[in-house]
Amino acid sequence: MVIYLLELSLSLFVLGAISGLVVEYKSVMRLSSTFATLASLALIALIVEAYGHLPIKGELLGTPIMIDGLSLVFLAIIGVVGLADAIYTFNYMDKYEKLGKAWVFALAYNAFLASMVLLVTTSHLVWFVFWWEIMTFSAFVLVIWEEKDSLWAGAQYYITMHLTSTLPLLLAMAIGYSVVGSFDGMGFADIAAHIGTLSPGLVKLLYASFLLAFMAKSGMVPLHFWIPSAYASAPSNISTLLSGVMEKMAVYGLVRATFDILKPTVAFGYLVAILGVVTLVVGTLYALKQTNAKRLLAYHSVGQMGYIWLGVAIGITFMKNPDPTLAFIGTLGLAAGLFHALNHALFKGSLFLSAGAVEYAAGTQDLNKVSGLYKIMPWTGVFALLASLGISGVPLFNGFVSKWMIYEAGYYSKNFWFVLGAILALLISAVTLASFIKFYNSAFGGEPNELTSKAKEVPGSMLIGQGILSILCLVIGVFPVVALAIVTLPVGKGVITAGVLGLSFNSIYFSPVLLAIVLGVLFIAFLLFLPARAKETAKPWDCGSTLFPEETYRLRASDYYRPYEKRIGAFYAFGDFFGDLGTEVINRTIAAYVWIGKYFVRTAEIPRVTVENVDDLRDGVTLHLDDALIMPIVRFVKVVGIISKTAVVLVLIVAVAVLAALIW
Amino acid sequence: MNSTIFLLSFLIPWLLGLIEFKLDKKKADIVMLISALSSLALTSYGLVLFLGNRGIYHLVYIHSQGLGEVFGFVVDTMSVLMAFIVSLTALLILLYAIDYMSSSNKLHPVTSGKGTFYGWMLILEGAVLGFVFSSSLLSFLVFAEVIAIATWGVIRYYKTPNARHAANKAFGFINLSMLFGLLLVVVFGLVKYHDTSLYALTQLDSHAKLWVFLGVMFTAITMSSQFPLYSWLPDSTEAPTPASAFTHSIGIVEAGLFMMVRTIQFMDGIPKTAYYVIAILVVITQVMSIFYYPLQKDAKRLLAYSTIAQVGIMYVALLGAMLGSAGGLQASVYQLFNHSLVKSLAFLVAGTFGFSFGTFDMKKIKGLRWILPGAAVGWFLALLGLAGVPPMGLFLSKANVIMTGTTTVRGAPWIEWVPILLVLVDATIFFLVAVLWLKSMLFGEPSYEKGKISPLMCAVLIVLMVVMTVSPFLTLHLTESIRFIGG
Amino acid sequence: MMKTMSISVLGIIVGVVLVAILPPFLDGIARKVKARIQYRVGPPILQTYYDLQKLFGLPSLRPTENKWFRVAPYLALASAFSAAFLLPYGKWVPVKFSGDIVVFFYVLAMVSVAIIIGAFSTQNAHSNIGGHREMMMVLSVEPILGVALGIFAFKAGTLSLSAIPLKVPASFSTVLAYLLLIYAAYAESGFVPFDIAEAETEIAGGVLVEYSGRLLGVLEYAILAKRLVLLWLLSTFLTIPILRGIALTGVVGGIVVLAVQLILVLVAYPLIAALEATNARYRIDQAVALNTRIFLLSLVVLAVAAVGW
Amino acid sequence: MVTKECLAEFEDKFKGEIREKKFLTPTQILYLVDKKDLPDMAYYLQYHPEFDESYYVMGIGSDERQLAGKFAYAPVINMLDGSGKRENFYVILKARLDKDNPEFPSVAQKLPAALWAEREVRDLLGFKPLDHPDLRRLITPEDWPEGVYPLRKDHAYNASPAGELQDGYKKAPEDTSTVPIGPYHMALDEPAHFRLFVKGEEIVDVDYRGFYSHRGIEKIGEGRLTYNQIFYIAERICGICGFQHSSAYAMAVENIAGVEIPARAQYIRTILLEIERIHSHLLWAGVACHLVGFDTGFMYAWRIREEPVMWLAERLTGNRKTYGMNIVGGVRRDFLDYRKTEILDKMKQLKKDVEKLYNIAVSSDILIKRAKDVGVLPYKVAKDYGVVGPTARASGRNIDVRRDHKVFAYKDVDFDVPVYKDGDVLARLLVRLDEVLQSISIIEQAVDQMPEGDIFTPIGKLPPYQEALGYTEAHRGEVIHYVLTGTNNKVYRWKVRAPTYNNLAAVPEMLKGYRVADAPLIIASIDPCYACTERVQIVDVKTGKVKALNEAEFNDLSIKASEEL
Repeated sequence: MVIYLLELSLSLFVLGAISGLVVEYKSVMRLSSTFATLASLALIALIVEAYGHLPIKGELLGTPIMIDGLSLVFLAIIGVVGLADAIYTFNYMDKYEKLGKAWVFALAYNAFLASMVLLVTTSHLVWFVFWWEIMTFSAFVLVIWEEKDSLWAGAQYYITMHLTSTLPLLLAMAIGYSVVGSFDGMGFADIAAHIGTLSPGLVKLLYASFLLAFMAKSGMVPLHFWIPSAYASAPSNISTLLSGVMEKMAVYGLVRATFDILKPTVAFGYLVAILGVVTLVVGTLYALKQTNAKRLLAYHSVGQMGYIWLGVAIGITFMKNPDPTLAFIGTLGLAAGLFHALNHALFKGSLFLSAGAVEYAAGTQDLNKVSGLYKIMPWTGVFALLASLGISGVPLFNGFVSKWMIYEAGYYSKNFWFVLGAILALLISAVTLASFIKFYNSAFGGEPNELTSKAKEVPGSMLIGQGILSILCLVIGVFPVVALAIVTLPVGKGVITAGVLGLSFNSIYFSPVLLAIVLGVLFIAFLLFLPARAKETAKPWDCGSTLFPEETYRLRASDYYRPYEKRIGAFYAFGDFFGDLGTEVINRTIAAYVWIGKYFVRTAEIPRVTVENVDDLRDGVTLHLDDALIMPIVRFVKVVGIISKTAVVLVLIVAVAVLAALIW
Repeated sequence: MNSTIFLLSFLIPWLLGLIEFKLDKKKADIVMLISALSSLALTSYGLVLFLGNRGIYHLVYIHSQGLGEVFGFVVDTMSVLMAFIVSLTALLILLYAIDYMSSSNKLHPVTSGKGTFYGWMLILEGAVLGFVFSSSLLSFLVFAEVIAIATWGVIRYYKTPNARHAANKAFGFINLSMLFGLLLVVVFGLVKYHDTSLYALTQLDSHAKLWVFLGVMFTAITMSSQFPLYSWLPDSTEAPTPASAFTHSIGIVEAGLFMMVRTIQFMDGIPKTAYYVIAILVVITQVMSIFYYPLQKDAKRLLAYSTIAQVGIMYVALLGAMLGSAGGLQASVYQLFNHSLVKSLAFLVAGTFGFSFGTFDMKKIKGLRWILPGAAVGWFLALLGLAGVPPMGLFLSKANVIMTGTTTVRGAPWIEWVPILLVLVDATIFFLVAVLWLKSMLFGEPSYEKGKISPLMCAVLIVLMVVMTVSPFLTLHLTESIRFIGG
Repeated sequence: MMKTMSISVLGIIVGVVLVAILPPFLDGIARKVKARIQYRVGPPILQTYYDLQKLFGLPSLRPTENKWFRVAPYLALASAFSAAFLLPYGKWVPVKFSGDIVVFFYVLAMVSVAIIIGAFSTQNAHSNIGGHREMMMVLSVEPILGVALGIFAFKAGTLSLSAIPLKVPASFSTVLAYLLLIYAAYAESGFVPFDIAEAETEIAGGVLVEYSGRLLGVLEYAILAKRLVLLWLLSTFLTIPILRGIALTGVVGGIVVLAVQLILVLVAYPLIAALEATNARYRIDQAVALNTRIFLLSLVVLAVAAVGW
Repeated sequence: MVTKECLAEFEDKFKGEIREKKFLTPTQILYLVDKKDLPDMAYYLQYHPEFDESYYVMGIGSDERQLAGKFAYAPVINMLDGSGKRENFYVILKARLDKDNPEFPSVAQKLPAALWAEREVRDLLGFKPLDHPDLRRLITPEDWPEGVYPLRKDHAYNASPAGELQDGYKKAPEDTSTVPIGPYHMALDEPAHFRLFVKGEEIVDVDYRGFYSHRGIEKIGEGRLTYNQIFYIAERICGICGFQHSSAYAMAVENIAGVEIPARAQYIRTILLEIERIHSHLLWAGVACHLVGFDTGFMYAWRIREEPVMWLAERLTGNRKTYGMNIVGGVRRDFLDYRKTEILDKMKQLKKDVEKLYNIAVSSDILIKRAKDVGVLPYKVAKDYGVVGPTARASGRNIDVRRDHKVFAYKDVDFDVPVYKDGDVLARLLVRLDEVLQSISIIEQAVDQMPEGDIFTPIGKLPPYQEALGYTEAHRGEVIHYVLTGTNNKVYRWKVRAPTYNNLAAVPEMLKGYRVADAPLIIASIDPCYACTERVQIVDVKTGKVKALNEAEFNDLSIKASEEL
């Protein structure tokens, strides 16, 4: 039944993919997103169906399939975000009608989703890598969609992925193959069974390969540089999938590889934790500076992935610890990490959709230029607010619960470095809050300006897309059991107990419902007891000045938190230094190449005198090594031939004679 | 196993090909179609028959006391599949050529002489088909010579000075390599053993094995345009694009590798020295092509260097085979199949640039997706496919090469890892170059008026795209049955 | 494992009464103390009640249609009360779900969040500047709080609000953790020199500038309540370790503890007022710099705690 | 004399342009010059290498059409010798302007100090400063009609024309937010409007608009009041430095009359001036504390201002403020002898209190942090803008009218002029606190040395059409009054230049680069007194009505106020 649902879902994706045959732009978009919606619904049905019958093994298109708890967590992410995103896409892509190529979208979009479904359900390393690459590839096609800024961003993304994700995975695959020796034996379990025969060096290489590949995909510092421009320039529904879903595949990979192929070791756990903490700090602090809505969200994606990695790292470090308390901390950390992955998919997905809605309505992503959208786009505003509160980790929203679990796991580990990690996570949570206050208020606060007063609320389908995710943020925040039921599957039951009223682990108990009730009752009581009689409208107080330019009477996005940013300026300088270093290394490499390349090209024939870049070299005639050896002889023969044709005949006769003599 | 089918499959093109020299225009098209179609029909029928009746069949047609096995067939998975792909690719390329070799071609308008082109092409096809079934070094030599001549014929087809020079160079290089390689080996074999059959290779003593192997290798790598005699291939892009497509995807270049595979397949226990010689040459080739990729602005020349590298990857796989891993053979052949389809697509798409815009200069082409959408998609898939991006088959075959490579070098000195890692590096560099070219060529303000290609050409491209995407999954398991035969 | 939560009716009553009545009273005391320090007679002790009464009786102006503007004060007040309900009053905790201190601080931080969002909802640079200053204060105080919690996690092995004072051992690092907590609470409360977000003479009241009438009353009340809640937390943390023996024994013990808590608060507030009176306001960058320095110092304390002192 | 050489040099340099030279007093030289070289002359004098503390004091515009058939524009330069070797003096460069087309080359293009003065003469008299860099409206309100010039003699004092509202504000620079400070703001004691263009909290640029409380004082004084009646208004120009204004006015008239007032009167004026200075500085210190949230300092400063200082003023004059002591030729009331000890006691007490205040203020290191390196006004800018008083002295300008021009009894007492080089708010704070201590010492000396004798020299009729300057060093800097007598003991032109007028123009320069949080403190650091600055016209901004008090109304109001007391 479950496999059947998987097949159903995939066939729907295939139908969506080939709906491009319809040709007419809008119909294609409608059709393909409808199929994607249905397919996502099938996925959700699959989760319901599979729940309680895990693990499920089977075969699909000749590839082995295994759905276990871990797969289910990520299937849930794909299903829910995919559903919302597909509904949103229904109208959103109208924005790009001028570009045509609807069939490409249908193909790539559905392939993207389908590849991720297969990625988390396959139990075979080669197929894992195969789907991984399909995912990367279709994402690339979707990222470069608007064909302007996105081209460079997409190229950067794709090249980075190839270097830092594809290559290591191929290497990992090769090492895996070298222990099992057959294509069919590349199942995760098989490799795990044989891993003992590898030399320690190769095992380390295997860890490193997996780590690098997943770092790149989830944008861990220092491999995060591609994220902001890629997410910002992709269409927003795609950014949602990239940030909400694709990044999570790296988490899936990390957990899968660490627990099911390799062994979770303490050293590896520390490494992952350090990466996580560095990333959450760097990503979020850079996000604080952004004034472009989608770049801001993109940097937050980097930061939030740091949280997830920190959680997973706690799992890797402690889960196999003989001390049951610490083992429990590990379990908690892993569950928290996965939980946060799910939550991040929800709120970041919603936020990207909201940013897309703002762009759709106001035509810009620049937060400095928009204001007062609460008046024009009330629903988008509400959804953006819910998601912002979610990502900021405000109680009663989903982000709080998972972040809190990460803090708890960190604090209770009683390990200085993990406690420090928890402290930094706590600090960064405040930074996130600051950043989203800026995001929400600069777009939706204040009064509409010239640009935004002309805008209109976005179509219903887009609102539904945003709504699904945002409301889930609130629902999970109040009833975490909804999500915990799934995210605790991979770590085993009984460690974290979640009920309708709340969740508990160890001796800790937290009931968001009760908090919601207390807060709600108080809020309503105050509202009723002291109703605001705010009838009289007035203009904001401008100290009574005349002819005051009201448009500029507010903080713009770039004005927020400047003193704080200045205070931590050294941090940014440090980060920028590494950015410059990277650029410098690339430039030097190219320069070195050009230097070598000069010897492969007849530069003298290039009309320009100086050769500064590769492009200059292309105008010259390529030199060949063998030409250099043989051409003199050929020329000699030619010259001789011109002088006397008979000479050639003579040479040939001599050659034949020599040969004949040799043979005899 | 009735091998007459295969015999016919190469004799018909030869025969009709000779007739073609006298024909032109429509008539030439029809004869060509008959020939290519019948060839494909025969090889497909043969393939179907073979799949129902697998095995390794050795048929000897001509055998003489003094010369041993002069002409015979080895019918096995490899040759049958190869024959099928050769005739399929040939048909598609020739179909494409019908419209390409016409007066509407902007770069090389062709008004007459189509028959000559078809003639050379059919002879080339026939020769390759004959080559893949060959069972002796002697017939390898003979077919290779025919291939070389036909290649010469197609390269110089436009008869420009450059084309002539390129054709002479190709012919000269190949014959040079044969003079010091295959020919020497054959002569040596005939003189010493009176037999050049592949089956006889196992019986050589190790000293002789080394020299025979090196001899065959020298010719093979020259045919495959590996270091040291490689430059004839980039130059040969002066040929009409369909001819280039054939040469690069399944023609002489692959024939060289095929011969190598056969030799290794039959020659049991190859001395390690040979391994090192070939490893060094392959490494040099890879490094070289890494340097050459970024320097190209001519679409076809870029593809030519890619061919050199891709075939190099096949040789890397063979390195594993030389150390005794059947996986290496499989990976090599699998890579060959996948590469042939992707490369023909790439060349045919590049052909449309010349056809529509009259240039192969990639710097001049911008906004392709607006002016030639079909070609844009094809070029996108082809370049990324060559770089090893799934779902295009080269991803799987490259992965295969690397995976099988590691099994043999695991525990070996690090130096043996070098060729395998170079495969990765090479793929990466090509990927970089490809992505950057795609970025500049496909998008932005168009640099030309809207281009036009004929429906037939477009259909061929689409068919190729589909076949190229589907075939790797079909051939994956078929190639797994390739094994060592000798010993 | 699963501990259910409990709701103590008595606790709710005590809590409501204290939080409802005490903040303006304490403010009155503070004003009086400040006035005495400044050679003034000062207003009557009950002046803050009168102020609030007057504000509650006045209608509010509405400078924007944004709903947040009107919702924010109530949400701030509700959050402050909710946080108050998580604290123990004597032996009674109004709403207890093993009271995690992280949750407590987050709920309390919602007061600031609500105020900030309210401040940003209007087109007024003064109010906006106030909002972003408040946020920067939260940003720089949060890590100090985080470190204090880290030390408690090390030394007491728990982060439960009610368990920390019972389990925390007397050691070098815990003393410092207490100091950090006190500092963080003081800064978080926005007393001088940290009244940067309101800074009347600079940005005309900052976050409060657009509020008037009843909404302003609610907002000021929320701010006062938040101060009380933080102070109550500190007084709890000081009282219970001292009275560990009787803290949880019977009604009498509970009442004694409650009384001590109350007395501590009553003593502490005038001290704070004196501190306020003798300080000037920091500029936001100076406050952030100071907090950063303290955070870095506190990391050393954390290391000390990790070592085991 | 060295000064003469200097003058000779000047006359030599501008030989062709100088029409006439007149010594109004031995230290006030008036040149009647051609307008062509006004900027060069002013520039030459201000940046005179030997008189290196010289500065542009004010620009007097007057409607002398009834007198000479022309308008007159007269920049005044205070020639100060920083080294103390030469005698200091004032130079008035009077240029006559065409009555139909009152153009003149702008001095402001060379001296920023003249920026406001020339905007003022443009607004009020309709002069046309050519090449002025920023000719926006300064004084007349936003809805004042173009082409109506209130200070011309043909404009009736009670005429109130209506006009269109027009935007004369600077455009906000790109990518900035605008933060208003004022007209009504906690940090301002009087209406004034600063528009801060900020990035984040950092001030990028500033626009100032003031003159919201014009009272038309000069217009009222001119031609309708007798010279003794003007005292009532002169003292009311400012609530803080009223006595300074009345003394400066008295001095101007006394200079015209050519009388030397009795020594005892000079001593009484000196003591009262210093008491006024002390109370002003204490008031300022309190405000500064308040602005940085240090209310204890605020309360303390104001308490000691009240108890020894204001109490003493009331004892000596009968009023806490607005003493009503001055009269042309001397003072009205004498100090009774027994007050002497009282004054000395209070001064002793005050000294103690001030030291305590100083400790309180400095003990709050936050206050110091807030004031240090904030609102820095470099020496050069201070000189360019002709900044005066403590603001100038905090920027290293060694200027003080009391010492430099030896007015009243200051020539007989010893005192230091505190000068700080930092130019920040802290320096201004320290200058003022130092000055309080100096004032105490001056008062003590003056009380000790006070001679016996008359307190009043009667003056009869004033000669018509004579002019002179009167000046004192007020708490905020040099107060200067220019009087041109008319007929019948009336005043033809009375020009008042309060210190804030010069200082305020430099405030935008101080604000740039600092934060919004610093703005109130920086603005306050010059101890701005908008009322003194804005004495020209009564305008109700809200309704757009303009009105000036007539003599009867004014008298009525005065009487009413006295009755209430």
